[in-house]
Amino acid sequence: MKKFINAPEDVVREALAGVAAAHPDLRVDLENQIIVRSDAPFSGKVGLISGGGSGHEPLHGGFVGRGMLDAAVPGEVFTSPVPDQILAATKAVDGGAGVVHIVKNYTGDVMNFQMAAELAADDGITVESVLVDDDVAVEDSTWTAGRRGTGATVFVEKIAGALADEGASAADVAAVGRRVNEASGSFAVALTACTTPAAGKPGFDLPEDEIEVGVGIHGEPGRRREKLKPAKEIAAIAVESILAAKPMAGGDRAIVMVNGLGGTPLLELYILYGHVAALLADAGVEIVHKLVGNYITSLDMAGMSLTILKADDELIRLWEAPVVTPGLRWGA
Amino acid sequence: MKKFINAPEDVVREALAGVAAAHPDLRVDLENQIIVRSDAPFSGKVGLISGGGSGHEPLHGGFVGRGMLDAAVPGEVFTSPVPDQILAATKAVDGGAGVVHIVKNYTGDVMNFQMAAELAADDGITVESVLVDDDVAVEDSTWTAGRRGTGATVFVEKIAGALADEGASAADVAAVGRRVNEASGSFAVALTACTTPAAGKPGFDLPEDEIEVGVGIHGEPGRRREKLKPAKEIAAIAVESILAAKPMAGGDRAIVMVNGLGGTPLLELYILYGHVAALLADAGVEIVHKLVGNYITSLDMAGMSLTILKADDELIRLWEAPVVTPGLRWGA
Amino acid sequence: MSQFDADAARAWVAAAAAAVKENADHLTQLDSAIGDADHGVNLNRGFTAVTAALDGFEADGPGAVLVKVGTTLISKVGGASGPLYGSAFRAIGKALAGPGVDAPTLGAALRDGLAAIRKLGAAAPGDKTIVDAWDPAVEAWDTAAAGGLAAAAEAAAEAAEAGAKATAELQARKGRASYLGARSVGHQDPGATSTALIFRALAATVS
Amino acid sequence: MSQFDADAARAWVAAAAAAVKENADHLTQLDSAIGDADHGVNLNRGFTAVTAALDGFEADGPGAVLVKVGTTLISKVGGASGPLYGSAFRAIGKALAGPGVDAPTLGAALRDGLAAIRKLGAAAPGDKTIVDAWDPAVEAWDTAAAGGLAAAAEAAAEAAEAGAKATAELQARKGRASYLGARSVGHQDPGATSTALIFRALAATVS
Ligand SMILES: Nc1ncnc2c1ncn2[C@@H]1O[C@H](COP(=O)(O)OP(=O)(O)O)[C@@H](O)[C@H]1O
Ligand SMILES: Nc1ncnc2c1ncn2[C@@H]1O[C@H](COP(=O)(O)OP(=O)(O)O)[C@@H](O)[C@H]1O
Ligand SMILES: [Mg+2]
Ligand SMILES: [Mg+2]
Ligand SMILES: [Mg+2]
Ligand SMILES: [Mg+2]
Repeated sequence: MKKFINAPEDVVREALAGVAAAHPDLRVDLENQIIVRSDAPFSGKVGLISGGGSGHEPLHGGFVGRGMLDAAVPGEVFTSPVPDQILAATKAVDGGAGVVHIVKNYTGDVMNFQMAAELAADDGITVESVLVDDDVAVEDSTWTAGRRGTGATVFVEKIAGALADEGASAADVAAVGRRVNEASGSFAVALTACTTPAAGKPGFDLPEDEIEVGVGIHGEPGRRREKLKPAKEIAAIAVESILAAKPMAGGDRAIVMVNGLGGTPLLELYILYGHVAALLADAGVEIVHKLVGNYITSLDMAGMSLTILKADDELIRLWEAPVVTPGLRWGA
Repeated sequence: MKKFINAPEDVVREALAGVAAAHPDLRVDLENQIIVRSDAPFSGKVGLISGGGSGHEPLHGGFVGRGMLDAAVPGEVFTSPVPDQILAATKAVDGGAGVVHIVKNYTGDVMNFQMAAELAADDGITVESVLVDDDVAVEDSTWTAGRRGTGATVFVEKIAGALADEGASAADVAAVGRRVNEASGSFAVALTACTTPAAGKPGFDLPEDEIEVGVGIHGEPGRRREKLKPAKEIAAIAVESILAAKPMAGGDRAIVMVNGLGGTPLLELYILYGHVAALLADAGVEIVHKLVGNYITSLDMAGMSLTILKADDELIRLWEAPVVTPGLRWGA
Repeated sequence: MSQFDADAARAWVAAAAAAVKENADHLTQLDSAIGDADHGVNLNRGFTAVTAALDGFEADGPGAVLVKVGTTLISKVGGASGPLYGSAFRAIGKALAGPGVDAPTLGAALRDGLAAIRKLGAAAPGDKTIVDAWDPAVEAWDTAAAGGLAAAAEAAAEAAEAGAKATAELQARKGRASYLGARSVGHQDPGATSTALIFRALAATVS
Repeated sequence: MSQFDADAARAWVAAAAAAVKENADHLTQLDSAIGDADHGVNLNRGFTAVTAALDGFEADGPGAVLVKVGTTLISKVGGASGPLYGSAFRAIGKALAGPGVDAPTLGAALRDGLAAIRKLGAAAPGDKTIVDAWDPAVEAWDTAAAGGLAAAAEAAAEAAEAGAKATAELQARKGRASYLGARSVGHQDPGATSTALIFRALAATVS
């Protein structure tokens, strides 16, 4: 394993020290391992936090700032944070209007956030939770832990963050977050497995001519393997899988993200985006906004994920609202 | 080789089609293979263009927009563009105040831009060229093609772009660009070689426990190999190499970029940045601005580059000026 | 040993910590096949913290020790296994009043631990989780409890090991491995495997 | 063949294009060792475009053909080799007046090609570049020119091949390979190798 690290067990702590040095607008609490806006809490504003295992950067720490998250709670690599951290972040951003937790649907994340929410309630803080489960690669949720939370998390954080900025209630911020999740679908394809610092070798073996279709962002293998295909066919698999689960009709508008999983060059993401745009145009769907780049990664995995959000006027307005974070910035 | 491509020879053209679909603010001329601000040319404003081989995205196409480049000229992967393209871009951005070419110091880039400048002169367009040669890993320039142009290109494009926006003359825009280059040093370390679509296999073989120190951004091997080292030591090699070539004193101010070469997670870049910040603090250097992320890449190479610019009031003011491009955005 | 007291609880936890440390790589490899390659690292981080937390910790009985263990696991492990094991140890500890307990009482407490796991994780036997080792272990314990701590713990450890081994045949329906669908079959569950280690550590302690 | 005319020029370029295509992978591999793994791809793209450009192109002599070749290489190849080979072919073409030329005249034109390469790239013999094949080739041509085109071209091709081979011993001082310092020694230069292919194609054409 070759990585720019010192020791596997220090990776998250040391990266947080780097975040602290790089972003004076953020307050990094190294003891509780949380990243908080240095101007939080805001009296009367809903506090918005999210978190999860590390290794998906810029998610979530890179999305802390005006118009998005008030705090991020990074766990160890691919391991959900613990309740203590989440509680510390919840307290740090509570301005009296309650706190909304954005939680990706993984057993560990759900349990740890749930415990933290109960502890926060004991402290008199109202917590609303938004569960993100947009990964349409997970098909039958009765036989699984349910759909995983992936790319839509970026959309939920942006849009809920914008509504929180407008002074909406915790219930309304959570409601718009749930609405974004409901209207979103994601699908990912890996060319290679990622290597966690602790494991020191790739999470799965993938032959030189095979791809992992419907892969998870934690190195979880996908649902099936296929032969390596041209970018055009991979884009079609992703678009079709999402539209099958979250149908869209001609005239619908979409916000789209073609996301790199960490080891894939931007050049390839643009090739994919070109195909996605053409496929959606064929379906009569208008792409009103898009992201092409690394937003929710899986360490060094070569791979891509596509997220499509069926948007309406309100969601588009909130998407366009100013955002000032290390990972996403416009309008200010 | 596993990549999201269709055919190796179509990579650049298809990626440009994706850029065109993704960025309506940019005009992509697929025939000439250039990316131009859709509102260019600006009467009376110096036109600023840069270009080079593809595979370094977001450089250069991701830096086209207000406050930075007026056009980018992408060549084939790792191959400098041809004079025709450069001439077409030069004409497209000429608003009567002349055009400045930002050229990275590689034999091919220098020759092709030179030829284009001569052709432009024949057409009555004044061209000033800024040669970027910041890579301190290349030591004795009498025995080589000279120092390579790498990370400082991002700084030159940003700062010269800001001065061009203020209405400065071509001579002044070029002069500030040269000043930035002169005040900058870069150094890169690779953990793995990159794979060009055409070659289909890694550009060099690097054993599992070795790193390529002083590597180039085109898969050129570095000047030496060393055993894999902790991030802290790698950061120290980079900082010391740069300061040896471009000395800084206590009280000096710097703009710093810790850049990923394409296959390295942001998590690792933050670990490196933490060490760089500590080392520069020890040297009494104040980091006034910084970038941590992928800005000038080498396809899928796992690796990092560090660029340090010794900045003064003017350079800092121009750095802080608004910029609105796909790859760099603030202040507007 | 006829009574399971605070020292026994400490000894159990120390043995479990040692077993987790020794098998950390193995657990992580199992998790690599059907999960995200961190189960050994997670538990090792947790039990290392537990060892530190118990050092100098004053306890009037096994209950206090095990509540402390659970609380520490919850605040140090994360992931799915942290809350599950943490809640289990807290439930076990809470069920143990006084300075020492006998085999049937400890068995009832272990059953409370299972209940906590099932309440939090909603997994049923056969879902290829911790439950598939823990559930047969408490069943076996109860059956053997009349024979005393050593016999009960040995029976429970054997049942947990058999249960863990049998998870290889199962298709996961809970946790990360469930995403694999039928592809999870053929791999032993990491959480069930660590549960077997924990019951084996208990058997070694009270023997 | 006693006169090098437009058809001979076309035949030379066609043979060179075929040789480049056949050896593209080899050239790219050579460039991979000490450069950026694109020399074969670059030249193949260029000569493919040249073939298309010459198709139906009306020329009154070899000069016009070769100027067209040079112009096309400049606008299609990019990198270092595009301007260098492009300028060389343009210079050769410009030096060839009339419908056909003899061996000494073609030799002088090839020397003009070398001058164009050296003017643009500033490489001296021994710098491990195209020059190390082209320079001995024109020397050999001149020495053998009295014997006619076939003899001169054969001598030039052999000299170019020997020159290309000898670059393996050299340390690069120009182009991308120069960054390697002493590590460039032991690898044959891709550009010198493609120059040898081009001279061999000429020899095959006029033989
Ligand atoms: N709902 C659940 N109930 C019981 N055990 C579970 C459940 N979900 C997961 N597990 C157990 O957790 C183990 C994985 O733990 P760990 O790898 O530490 O957490 P994570 O899956 O969050 O990475 C699985 O092998 C399984 O035994
Ligand atoms: N200054 C120069 N003069 C002559 N030949 C050169 C010079 N620089 C490079 N070359 C030749 O160009 C070859 C590389 O060409 P190519 O790979 O197509 O371009 P690039 O180096 O831009 O990728 C080298 O092998 C060398 O022979
Ligand atoms: Mg995990
Ligand atoms: Mg090249
Ligand atoms: Mg796990
Ligand atoms: Mg090359």
